[in-house]
Amino acid sequence: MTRMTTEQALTQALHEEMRRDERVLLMGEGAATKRPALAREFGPARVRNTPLAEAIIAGTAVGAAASGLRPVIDLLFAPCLTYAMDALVNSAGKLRYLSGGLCEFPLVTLAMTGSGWCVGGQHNHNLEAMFVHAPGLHVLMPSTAADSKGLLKAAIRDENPVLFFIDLGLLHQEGEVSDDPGDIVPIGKAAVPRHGRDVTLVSYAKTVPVCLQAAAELEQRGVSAEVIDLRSLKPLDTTCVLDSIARTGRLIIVHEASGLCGIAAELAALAVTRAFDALRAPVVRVTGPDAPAASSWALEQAAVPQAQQVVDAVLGLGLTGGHGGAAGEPAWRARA
Amino acid sequence: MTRMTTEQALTQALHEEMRRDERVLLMGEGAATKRPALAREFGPARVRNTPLAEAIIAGTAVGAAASGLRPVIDLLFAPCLTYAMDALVNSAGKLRYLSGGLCEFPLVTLAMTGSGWCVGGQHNHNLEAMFVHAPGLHVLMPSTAADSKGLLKAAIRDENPVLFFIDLGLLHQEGEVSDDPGDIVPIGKAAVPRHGRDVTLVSYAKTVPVCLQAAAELEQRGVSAEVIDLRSLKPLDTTCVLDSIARTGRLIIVHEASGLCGIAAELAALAVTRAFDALRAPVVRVTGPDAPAASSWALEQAAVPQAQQVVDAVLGLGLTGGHGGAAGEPAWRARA
Amino acid sequence: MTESQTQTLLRQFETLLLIRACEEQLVELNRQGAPDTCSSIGQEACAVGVIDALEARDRILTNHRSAAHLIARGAEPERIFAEVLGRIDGYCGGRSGTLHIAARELGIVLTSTIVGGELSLAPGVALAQKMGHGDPGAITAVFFGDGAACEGIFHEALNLAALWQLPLLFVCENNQWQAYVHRLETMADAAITAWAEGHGIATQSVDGNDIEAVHSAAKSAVAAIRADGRPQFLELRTYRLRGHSGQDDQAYVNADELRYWRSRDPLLLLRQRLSEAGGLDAHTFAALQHDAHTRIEQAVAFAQASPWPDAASLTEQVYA
Amino acid sequence: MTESQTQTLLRQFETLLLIRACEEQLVELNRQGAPDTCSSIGQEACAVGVIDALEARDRILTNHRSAAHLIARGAEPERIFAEVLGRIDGYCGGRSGTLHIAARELGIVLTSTIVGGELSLAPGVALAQKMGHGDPGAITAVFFGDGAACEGIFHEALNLAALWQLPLLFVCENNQWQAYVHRLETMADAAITAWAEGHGIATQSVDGNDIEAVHSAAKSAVAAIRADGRPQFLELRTYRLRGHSGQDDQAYVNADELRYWRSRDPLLLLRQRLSEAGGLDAHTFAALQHDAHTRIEQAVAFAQASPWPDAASLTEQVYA
Ligand SMILES: Cc1ncc(C[n+]2csc(CCOP(=O)(O)OP(=O)(O)O)c2C)c(N)n1
Ligand SMILES: Cc1ncc(C[n+]2csc(CCOP(=O)(O)OP(=O)(O)O)c2C)c(N)n1
Ligand SMILES: [Mg+2]
Ligand SMILES: [Mg+2]
Repeated sequence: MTRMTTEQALTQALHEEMRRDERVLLMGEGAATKRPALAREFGPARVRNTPLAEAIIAGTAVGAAASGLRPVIDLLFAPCLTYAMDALVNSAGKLRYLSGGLCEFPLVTLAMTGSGWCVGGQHNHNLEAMFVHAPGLHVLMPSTAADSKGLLKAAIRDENPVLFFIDLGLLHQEGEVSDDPGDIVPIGKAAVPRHGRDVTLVSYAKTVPVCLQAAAELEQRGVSAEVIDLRSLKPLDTTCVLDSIARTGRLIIVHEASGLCGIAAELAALAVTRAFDALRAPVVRVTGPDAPAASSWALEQAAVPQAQQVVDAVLGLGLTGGHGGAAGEPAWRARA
Repeated sequence: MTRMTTEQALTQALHEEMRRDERVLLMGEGAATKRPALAREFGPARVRNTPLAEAIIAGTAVGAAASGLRPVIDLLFAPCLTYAMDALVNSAGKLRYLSGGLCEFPLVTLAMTGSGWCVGGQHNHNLEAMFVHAPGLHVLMPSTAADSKGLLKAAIRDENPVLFFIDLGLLHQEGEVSDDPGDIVPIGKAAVPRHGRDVTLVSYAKTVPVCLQAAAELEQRGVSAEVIDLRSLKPLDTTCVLDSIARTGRLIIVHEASGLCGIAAELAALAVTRAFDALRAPVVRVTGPDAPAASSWALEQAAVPQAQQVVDAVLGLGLTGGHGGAAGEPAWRARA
Repeated sequence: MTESQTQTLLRQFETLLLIRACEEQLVELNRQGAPDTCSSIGQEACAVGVIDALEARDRILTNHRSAAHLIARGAEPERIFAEVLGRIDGYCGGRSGTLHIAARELGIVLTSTIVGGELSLAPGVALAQKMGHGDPGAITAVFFGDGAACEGIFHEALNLAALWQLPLLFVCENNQWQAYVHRLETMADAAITAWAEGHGIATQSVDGNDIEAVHSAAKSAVAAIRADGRPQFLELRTYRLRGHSGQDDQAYVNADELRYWRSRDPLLLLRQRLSEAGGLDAHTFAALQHDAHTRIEQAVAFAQASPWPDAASLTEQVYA
Repeated sequence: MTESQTQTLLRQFETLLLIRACEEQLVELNRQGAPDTCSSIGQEACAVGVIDALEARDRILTNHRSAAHLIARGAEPERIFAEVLGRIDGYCGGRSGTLHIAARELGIVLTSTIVGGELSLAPGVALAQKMGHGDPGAITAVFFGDGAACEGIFHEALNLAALWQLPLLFVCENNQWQAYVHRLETMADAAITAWAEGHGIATQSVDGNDIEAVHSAAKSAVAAIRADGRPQFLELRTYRLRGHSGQDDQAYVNADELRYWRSRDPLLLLRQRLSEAGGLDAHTFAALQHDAHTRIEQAVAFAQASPWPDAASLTEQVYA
């Protein structure tokens, strides 16, 4: 194990997979400039700076993936994916199915998003749910350096098109990361960084540490919270979540993205369609608002779920009898 | 009232609004060719055929909307919206907020989608939930000719950017439509085409008639089903849905789009977060699969919710004691 | 004309007849209730002229108006009809229907019906070839319309292909129409080649209804790509003789323009050429046409007998 | 040089100094922890030369690298700094931050930081003008980078503007860099004007570091648009003297290239020009520079004293 940042872990994953499989190539605006060690080792044919043209980067990756290569593309920021939607949604997501299974699209699309840098709504938009809603794609969004490495490696080895979202706020956080090039983190398996009995907190990316902090505080107040880190948003590890709900009877979903038709909606739906009898309290969504990300630090922080809100939401379920109703959700959340 | 198809009702709405307000203009690939009466009356400056370039059609509409015009754009098919996502999601949806409220974007985007024509997944993709998830946009998808006219008129008068989805399968269905140019259907209000006591069926577009048919069959079996036609997916009429759940205690959501992070997920979440105590049974989603739309008639029909499935889902709640568990959902639906 | 030239043209003429018969039958089936199709009637010489200049190792991408490309590449009409009718024996098991038919066994590797989608995918196919995947020396040809040239992805694809020196043949079938909009409502007359030339790509613009002109332009473009690995651009000026799709009555089309292009029907032109060269008498013509129609009738019968896909397969092959 | 020319240049020089002081202060604030900004250091002459050729009735769209455009148009540095620092007195109440600042009161009507976003929006602004909204005879100017010219939307915007004869001035600040990629890694050298010319749009390419050249090209382009209502295209060849944003150390930049362009710093060039014409002695220069810095210090103090937006306003103004 080596201690490194998420950014370093991702680069290491690319390094190892490009060594292992010469069909892997990396393309993007600045892909070669920003990862010079990769560019040196694998040369300009496999590590390509591209023109600033997301649609053709993505389309080219899809065409190449169907033709023997295994591209990884870096589209920089999640809102830039709007330029690449045809290639990702209509081609990568659909043409395997529509052709009757004639081709596969082993490709990975990297994009950063999330608060912490005050970049505002055109560089920070947690729109991962759009790709969960679209068919044919896998969607990953890890919370630790280790998972970032292990999941990126798994994504590169996967035969499906994978959207890999990198939380900007976690990019420079450090963690212990496996040195074994053979280690991967399987796609579709959630992690349970904390076990508990009374309530299930489900989250991913930046808000996983928020949930862990909330769980620690809740412990002080006699509440035992389980924390699930989804890591993979599609496929979703519904078994893990349902098992936990079966034990705790209470579900709170926490994420930075809007809850409206988001992952929180999906998990709340999962609970009420498939674990109805186990539920002992209303499900609560603690999510970002139905608003673009404002740049101002003050507003950015107000938009991101904080540990105290999670604690309040849990206590609002009446677990220690202290709170009632929709406590823990600020007023604007009531509408979502 | 006059009997006409949805297609005719939409054209009539355009006609009336363009007469009422000379700032309204219509642009799109074939907009003038396909609506020759409009082109004749309002001339080539206000009814514009465009190059085949959705991104600039949408961007131009956004720029024009911020500058005194009220554009309606016809982007033909919902999957073509993938080319226009930057203009719609990043510009129309965000720039009002990010500029601190300096501008408004009164514009309407028309797009057709839905099964019935065997066109397959690149012309038929019910991706309306993506725009519900994105901030700053309104999303409409009516089920009748009357609502199509009334809502399109309301959308043209609205100061927000509106996505207006037209269900291909309803395009040539007829209904009674108001002749009064002053009549509109307010955005954000659901309709309740059938009242009932035992279960709430919530739907929109093509599956509203499916639910009405199911409700009629259920009545034969002694079950009283309420049918809600959302019409407006954003803003959602949560009051209407919650009121109904408070009375029936049972919720089934039916739509053709995938349920995963879809409208069905949002409504199930609404129920379990805000009507938990009223719920007397699991919520059920009867939706399209997590798959592209196949072209073959056989597969297209298999993907679209049918009345019998809705009936089975209701009976599966144990309302008449006949069924148990997840009846009414075919095997592939279990995963959604 | 040499004997071998006549033989080549005769063979090509047979293919044109087969495509025409196929398209006419698809229109007729649609009239009877089968799904809508976009016919390439009037554009057959583009498909045959270009595809005859390619080799089996080459790869092809096409779009919604693909029947001519498929048949020119040797696709079985049986499986095309089965696909359009949504049956299990179609090239894509009925999943595609008419709009996105791919036939990898024929090297028609990807088809997108999002206008411009084929242009987004093509550089990647050529990149894989350049990087050693597929047969050595192989190239990629992408067919698209004048409408697709208005999409921004056209510009992006041209730039990338030129910059990365991809073995890619751009084939624009400029049929003067973009669904219900005339091309000249969307661009200047010589715009398409001007745009391609702005990217420094070698460009030819030829009469797309003259199969010899198409074929020779395509051959020289293909040879150039094989020689220097750089992209080439071909504009084929042709005409969509029928409506955009299905039963579109072309009410919006200028009658003189239509009359002019009808007189330049590529089948008519090639038939005249062959007749003048003594390679095709009326009797042979009638026989060839009869063969084409017979083949298409068999294809329809095959397709109509083909089973529907099983509803239980609905969610198969979404994921790998 | 006439006295009035000298006066014009002197006034422009003051603006260049103010922009430079502003940008340097933004870099310094970022070093101390304030949000990242994309500085226009090295490109100031483009902004001032073009915007001085516009009138108050005209409309402007810009992008992520907007401070120079804002100041050239008369924006208050106080409100720029407040915006970058996320404060309530910023042009957008802190919502935008540095990346999407619009200032409608100045005619800077829309700003998109999605590269190419400004190009997608500009034709609509010009269309509204053409259709009688806004002041008669007004035109629209859109600023964008060489990177934006690689996006497909560039092609779509050029085509629409040419086809619909929109009163739109395209201003490409070709600063040789697209974030961390050199322009020549993405296109041929003369590509940008070639692309614009492919659309039949009248094009000028001038030295963007020579404010007189920029100004006179812009004036003639603006006059042409007002005369015939058709779009014009201006390529300004310039250089991004600092990194892409914030503390980017430019380690990837060729040292000779950087040295060359530093010697062509637009402030240096204009200072020399004015000195030679006898319009600027060392004393005056020092005084002007002092004024600029004082103004910027005041602006920073103002911004830092400005309150944070209220968290309760978080979801206001999402919908109209
Ligand atoms: C992005 C997109 N916009 C619109 C459509 C609907 N559509 C299908 S074909 C077509 C016309 C395309 O014109 P062109 O590219 O010239 O090809 P042609 O049909 O003439 O062969 C249109 C508008 C689509 N499929 N994709
Ligand atoms: C569509 C899109 N892709 C990527 C980015 C990230 N990004 C911001 S500025 C920039 C470089 C833009 O280059 P250019 O257009 O030449 O403008 P310059 O920064 O040189 O002024 C990039 C890649 C973005 N904002 N939008
Ligand atoms: Mg065409
Ligand atoms: Mg640049």
